[in-house]
Amino acid sequence: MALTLRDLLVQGAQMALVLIVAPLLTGAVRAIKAHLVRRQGPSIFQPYRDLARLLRKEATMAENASWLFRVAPYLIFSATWIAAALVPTFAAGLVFSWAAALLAIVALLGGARFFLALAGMDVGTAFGGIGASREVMIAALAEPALIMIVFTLALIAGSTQLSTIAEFMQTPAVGLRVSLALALIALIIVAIAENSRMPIDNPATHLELTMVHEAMVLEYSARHLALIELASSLKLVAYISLIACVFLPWGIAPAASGWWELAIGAGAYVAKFSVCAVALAVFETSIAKLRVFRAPDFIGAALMLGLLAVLLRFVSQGL
Amino acid sequence: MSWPAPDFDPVPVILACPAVAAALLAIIPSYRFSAWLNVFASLITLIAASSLFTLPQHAGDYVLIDNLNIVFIALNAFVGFTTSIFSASYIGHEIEIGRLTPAYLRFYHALYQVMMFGMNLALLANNIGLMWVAIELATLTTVVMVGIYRTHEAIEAAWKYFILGSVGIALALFGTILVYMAARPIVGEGLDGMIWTVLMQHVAHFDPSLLNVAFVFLLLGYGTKVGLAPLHAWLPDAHAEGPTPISAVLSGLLLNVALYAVLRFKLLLAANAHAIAPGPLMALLGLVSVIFAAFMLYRRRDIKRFFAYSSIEHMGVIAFAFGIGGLLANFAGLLHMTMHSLTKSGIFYSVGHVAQVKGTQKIADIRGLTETHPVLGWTLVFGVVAIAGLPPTGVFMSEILIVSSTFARAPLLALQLAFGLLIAFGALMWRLTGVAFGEPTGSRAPVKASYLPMFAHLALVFAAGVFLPPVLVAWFQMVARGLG
Amino acid sequence: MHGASFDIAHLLAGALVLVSFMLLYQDRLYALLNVFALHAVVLAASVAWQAYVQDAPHLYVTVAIALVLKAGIIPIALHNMVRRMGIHREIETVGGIGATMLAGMGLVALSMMVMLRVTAGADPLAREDLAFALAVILLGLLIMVTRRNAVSQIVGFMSLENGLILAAAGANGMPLVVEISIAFSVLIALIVIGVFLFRIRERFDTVDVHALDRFRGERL
Amino acid sequence: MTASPLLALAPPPLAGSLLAIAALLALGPLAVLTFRSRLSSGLIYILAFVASVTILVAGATHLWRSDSVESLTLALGLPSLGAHFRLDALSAAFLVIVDLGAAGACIFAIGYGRHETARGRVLPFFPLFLAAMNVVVLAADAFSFLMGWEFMSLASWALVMTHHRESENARAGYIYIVMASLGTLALLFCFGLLAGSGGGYDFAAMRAHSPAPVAAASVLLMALIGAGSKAGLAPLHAWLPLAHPAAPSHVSALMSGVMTKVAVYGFIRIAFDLIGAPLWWWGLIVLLVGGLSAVLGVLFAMIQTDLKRVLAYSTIENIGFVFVGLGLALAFEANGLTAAAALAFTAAIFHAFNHSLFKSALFLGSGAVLEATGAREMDKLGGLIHRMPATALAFLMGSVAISAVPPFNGFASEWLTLQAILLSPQLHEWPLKILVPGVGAMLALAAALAAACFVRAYGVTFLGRPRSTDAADAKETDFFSLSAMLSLAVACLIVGVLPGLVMDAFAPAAQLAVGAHMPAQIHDRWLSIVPVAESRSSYNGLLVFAFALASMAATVLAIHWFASRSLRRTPAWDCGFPNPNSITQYGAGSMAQPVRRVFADFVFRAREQVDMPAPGAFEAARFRVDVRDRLWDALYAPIAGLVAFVSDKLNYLQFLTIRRYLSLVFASLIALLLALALWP
Repeated sequence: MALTLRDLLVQGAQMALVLIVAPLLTGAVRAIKAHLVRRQGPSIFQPYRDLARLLRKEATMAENASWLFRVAPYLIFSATWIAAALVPTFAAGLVFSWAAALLAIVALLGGARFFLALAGMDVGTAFGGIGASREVMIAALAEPALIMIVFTLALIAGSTQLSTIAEFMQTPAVGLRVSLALALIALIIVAIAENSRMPIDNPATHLELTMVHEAMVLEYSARHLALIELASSLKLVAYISLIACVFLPWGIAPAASGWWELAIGAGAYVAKFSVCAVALAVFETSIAKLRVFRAPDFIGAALMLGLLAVLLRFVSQGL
Repeated sequence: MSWPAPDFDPVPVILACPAVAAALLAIIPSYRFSAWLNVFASLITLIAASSLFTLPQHAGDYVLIDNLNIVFIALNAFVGFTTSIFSASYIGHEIEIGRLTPAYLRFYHALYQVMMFGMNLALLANNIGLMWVAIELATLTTVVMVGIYRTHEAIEAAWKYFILGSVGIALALFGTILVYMAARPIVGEGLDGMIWTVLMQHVAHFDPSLLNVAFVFLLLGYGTKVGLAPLHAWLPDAHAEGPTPISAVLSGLLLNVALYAVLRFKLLLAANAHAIAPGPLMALLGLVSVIFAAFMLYRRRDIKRFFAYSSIEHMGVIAFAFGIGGLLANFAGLLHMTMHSLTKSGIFYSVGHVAQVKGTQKIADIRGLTETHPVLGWTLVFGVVAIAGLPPTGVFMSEILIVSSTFARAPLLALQLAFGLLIAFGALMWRLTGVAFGEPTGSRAPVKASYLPMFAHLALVFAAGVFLPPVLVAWFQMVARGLG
Repeated sequence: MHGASFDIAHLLAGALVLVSFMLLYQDRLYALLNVFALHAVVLAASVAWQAYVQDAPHLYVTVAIALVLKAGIIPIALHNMVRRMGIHREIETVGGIGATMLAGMGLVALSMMVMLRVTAGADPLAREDLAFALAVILLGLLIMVTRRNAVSQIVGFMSLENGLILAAAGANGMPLVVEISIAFSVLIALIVIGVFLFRIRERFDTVDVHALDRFRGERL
Repeated sequence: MTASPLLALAPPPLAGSLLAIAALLALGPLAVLTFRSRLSSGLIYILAFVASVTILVAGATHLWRSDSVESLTLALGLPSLGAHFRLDALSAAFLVIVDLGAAGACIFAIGYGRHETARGRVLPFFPLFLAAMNVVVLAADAFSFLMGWEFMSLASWALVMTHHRESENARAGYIYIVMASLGTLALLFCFGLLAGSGGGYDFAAMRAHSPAPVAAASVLLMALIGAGSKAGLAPLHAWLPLAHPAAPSHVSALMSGVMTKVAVYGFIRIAFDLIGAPLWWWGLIVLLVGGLSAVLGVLFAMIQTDLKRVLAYSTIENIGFVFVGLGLALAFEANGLTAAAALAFTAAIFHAFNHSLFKSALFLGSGAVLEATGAREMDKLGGLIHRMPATALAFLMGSVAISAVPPFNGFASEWLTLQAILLSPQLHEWPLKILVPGVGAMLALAAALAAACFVRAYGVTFLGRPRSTDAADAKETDFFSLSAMLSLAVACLIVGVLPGLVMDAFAPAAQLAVGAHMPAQIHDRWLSIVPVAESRSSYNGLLVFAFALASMAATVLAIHWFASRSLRRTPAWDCGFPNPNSITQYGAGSMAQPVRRVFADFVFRAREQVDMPAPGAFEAARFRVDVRDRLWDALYAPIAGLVAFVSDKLNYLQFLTIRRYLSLVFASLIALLLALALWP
């Protein structure tokens, strides 16, 4: 595979795209949620304004914060960004997709979380610890579930390369499969859990004892907070892209396709994106938050579903 | 060895030297001088014994020299010599602290030489009656020496030893008579019926049933001396209550001598096609001893009694190996016997000094030895590690050989043996942990120990674990082949 | 060996077994000692007969030892001891006299079974003799094991030893018989002396009455 | 490959290694003689370092040149057998693993060892321990192998007993040595079976003769018990979390990072090399045990409060990973899927290599912390990132690597293991089909929990505020210790970035073990690793690293150009209620609480007890957690109880009267006579 200008452009566009749409997604979901509860919410562009405001501000940092506390936002942001950039959004055959198959994307997100949790513990406050301990507990269940989903996909498509999977998903060879359905449900649960959405966590709350993600980032301010907020938006984008790419693969431009197909892909992506945003908002408004220690049951269900999906695949492939 | 003239016959020296020394020592009242004389006599015996290797095999009416007993005699003389050195310093210390008075010790060295004489005689004897007499002589001498402290416990131990030993004596004698009875119709009346080499020639025609009964009695009779369970009862107390040099000699030598007797009769029986196979019986007793002693080790509170049980275990291993038989197992059994003698007497040397410096034999009262007395402590650690069968020691080698050679033939037996060894290992290391490590207790006074015997023994054990000289290997293999 | 001598030897050996049973039956110390003296006498007779039959005069030494020491000195000494040390006159048994008698029967049967398997080709005298000797030895051990008094245990050991002497004397031409019997006599003497010396009143196990309550060895 | 002239000059690797081993052995006595001198420590460690590097170079040379097998027989050890030594690709690979860790530990110890209070208890045994491990790897006959193996246990036992005054350590040493002995006996039986009745105890003879199926299965089980107990496989792991932390830290690093690899080597040597063709269900057993170890190990690591014990339990997890790889390799090999077997095998050995790097780094880091603060309890630590920045950095890199975060090496090998699992639908046997996904889930769970575990370990130890004055006054450790830790940490990164190189280096070992090796990775584009085919999966650590660096740089630049650069230090916000007391932080126990709760009943049987005083009462509320190890309760405690019971019962036999003893003799006599009488 030679590097062509087109491939590089597509990859670059993808990187830029995810970065740009990330706050939009957050804003959109908030706006739709506000609308659903008959509230006049902020504009869907509010997150951009927030980010700009945060970036302008002077950063404050706890006196005993270490270098890790300062470095972590950059690490978290770049890891998440890479991960999001490697999930095909509008075009398959991303030039660097072979650098990191799906498992690596999962791991990159895991790495981001690793540093986020560490950053939460750095200042030495009770809240940071609460957030970190709960985050790692949730992740410890969500990540294996995600890996099980990856297994399912990999077994169906014969690859852990997302581009390959996406292309395969568009072929009739896929058919309707129970394991795919199970994997989809599991993936949605994982996505909810990993992005600290309802019912695991409430992204809008600072109600102290129930928060997870917000508790970890409590000490961050200004540009650091901006990076972390952006990173979590990116993560949501990555998950939605993942769901879209695997389960709604239609319209994704195949590798080495023309500009026209790319445009179709972009259009399809926007459509899928919107659908997902609406769905997420509807889901979140229609559900109550779980107690923290009920969350493992919820995520555990995803793990079980994922395992079941893999088992079905393992068994049926031998037939 | 080149220095002895070819026509020099060491046998009379081996026998006469201890006897003469015993007589001399009996009339010398000075303790110090007699200790040195004792060492000297043992050295002469050792030199004479080591020149045996140059001698051709020969068998007379009373004396036999073959490959088998040379090994035993050499080992006997060596450990007898090193123990005499140890004994000099040990007893010296006991007199210093007044635990023993010269009056008690009046005949100690004479008895020591009598015992050596008895053992050498038993090993050299070609006459099974003579062998019996010699072993009894050695046993009775040790009975007296076990009781030398004249404490209540010591006397009780000696008494127990005496009574159980006497019954053993009786059983062994009956077995000897039975062998003679079996031989009489074939080899005729008189001395011939008791000469081992003659018996060996004709044993194929002996009445097998009679031989069977004889072996049962001999096995139990001499087995009592070997300390095989369930005939072992005298052994732990005798080791624990007697002076430590005697414990060392008991474990290192007397048990071997008794085992030697059992071996001789095993050979006899094995040569008769119709008699029961003696091997399985020995292996059975050996196995029972290993497992029994292994469990017994856990509840011991007296350090010398503890190692006495370990001796039971190892005698069990050796009996097991010889019982299994075959070139490899016999070789391993011989090796194990040698290694056990060296290691166990080495351990007793250090335990003796430990008990002296700490003023107690209670395991619970001896702690952190490597801290308070590093040299003594680490020597003990090395000894226990060796006796537990860890590398790089000869015991490791022989145990591996025994287990693996058994395994090739009787896997289940090997498993049981390994089980026993593991249980014993657990006990040994547990006690070692307590004694050698942990917060130190007791006296930190420097110890006037004679390290030489310990170091010599343990160095040999170590060297054997790494490299066995081909000469020795060849010799052992020759013996092992002879043991069938 | 002709029929009559064989029968007499047989008779005497059988008598020894019978006396062993009598030893087993006793429940009084003095009676036990008396019966033991009888045991030694029967042994002496048996050995004397062997000496005569085998034409082995050295065996008369053994006879003499048996008569003088075992039938005379030792029982008398033990009598004295019992009286002087105030030992209970009754013999404590394990499992009762009846049971031990039964066990004794079993032992005799066992020794017969073991010895009669010896091929008929072997010397019949030796064979029968050995069977009886084995029975005596086993009965002696049984006495040692089932009697609690030191004195009766000594008696058991001595009767065991008598069985050995019987076997040794019956073994034609066996060397060292006399030496062995002397050695054993010394052994027994040592045991008796030991009992005196260590004031063993009741059992072999405790060498001093004052020590009954003290811990022994391991027991803490 | 072209051998450079320098390499050509070197002595043959095997002979060179043996000489170096001999030198190490000689260092033991030397240390005994000199340990009182202040210079001794440095000298011994430097010499040990030189010897380790020599062996390392020898192993690497062998691998690099793809040398043919070298053999050597010395007239030592068992007389009829001699001591056989052999250097093949497998040994060479493990020589590299062993001596890389050893070299790191030696450098660390040059500094660390200066503070050792009981030099005389460490110095003599340390080189012996190194020598023994190398002997095991090079041994080519059962006796030398077992001798090295047991000597390795012995030497490490002595090291565990260094600080013997603490009763915990003594207990740890005891359990360790007994378990080690059990393992050795199991291996002895294993070799006994392999040797067969012919009794060929050199490996060549064992290879030549393949055992019958039942015997072969027993061999495998015995090897699993023998090597597994040393490696720390559940349920034979009980000794490991006790013993590894008890030793001085550089020794802990060796035991955890290196000695467990020697155990892995032992298993590989037996199960892949000596035993012959595997059966499919062997893989099943190994997989199950491996998966179980991975999950249990990390779960217990998660709830430990002692830093070194966390690391020790985490070793169990990683060994589980390695064994899953090996189990897969066995299963693939039995199914004739050699390429897949090679993948799984490479994954296993690669993970073993990686684990030796990061676990050594982590244990050394914990040693530095222990040295600086005197505490292993995480609840006495905290905030060390300020006081010991370099140690903190090294430990962070190690934690990241062990948590399988790309681009570090832990991720590469775990990724490879998961790839191997993805190939397993090709297996034919149903039980495997059903089990493998389950094991995959276990691995995934273990990996995720490992990340959680190290967030906790690092966060509590290095971040936050100090929980004790010792932690507050800690000093950065010395130059040698730092360089050892940092080199290992950097090695983790390099290997993670260039995994292909290492995998290629291990290819000959895979060829030897499973008869195939992975396609050479070195030729792949931009040094990515492609286990099967690019369309299937690939990973490029270099690119991920470059990406991460580039995007981070871009972000930093962008932020600094466009955003405010000012920074103000203020008190912590903490939702407006900051509490200066450092115990208000989350500690080791509280960090573990969520996970503990999730797995409370199932694994830990954790009982939480809260004593809340009545309103108005003045006593403090109490919270107590009681965690039990079910395996210990189910397996070890009963055995210990049984031994105690039997010894108690038998002990009556020590106090019988003479009459009763005589009865024993009498009974034996009667029994034997009866047997004779009834003999047909």
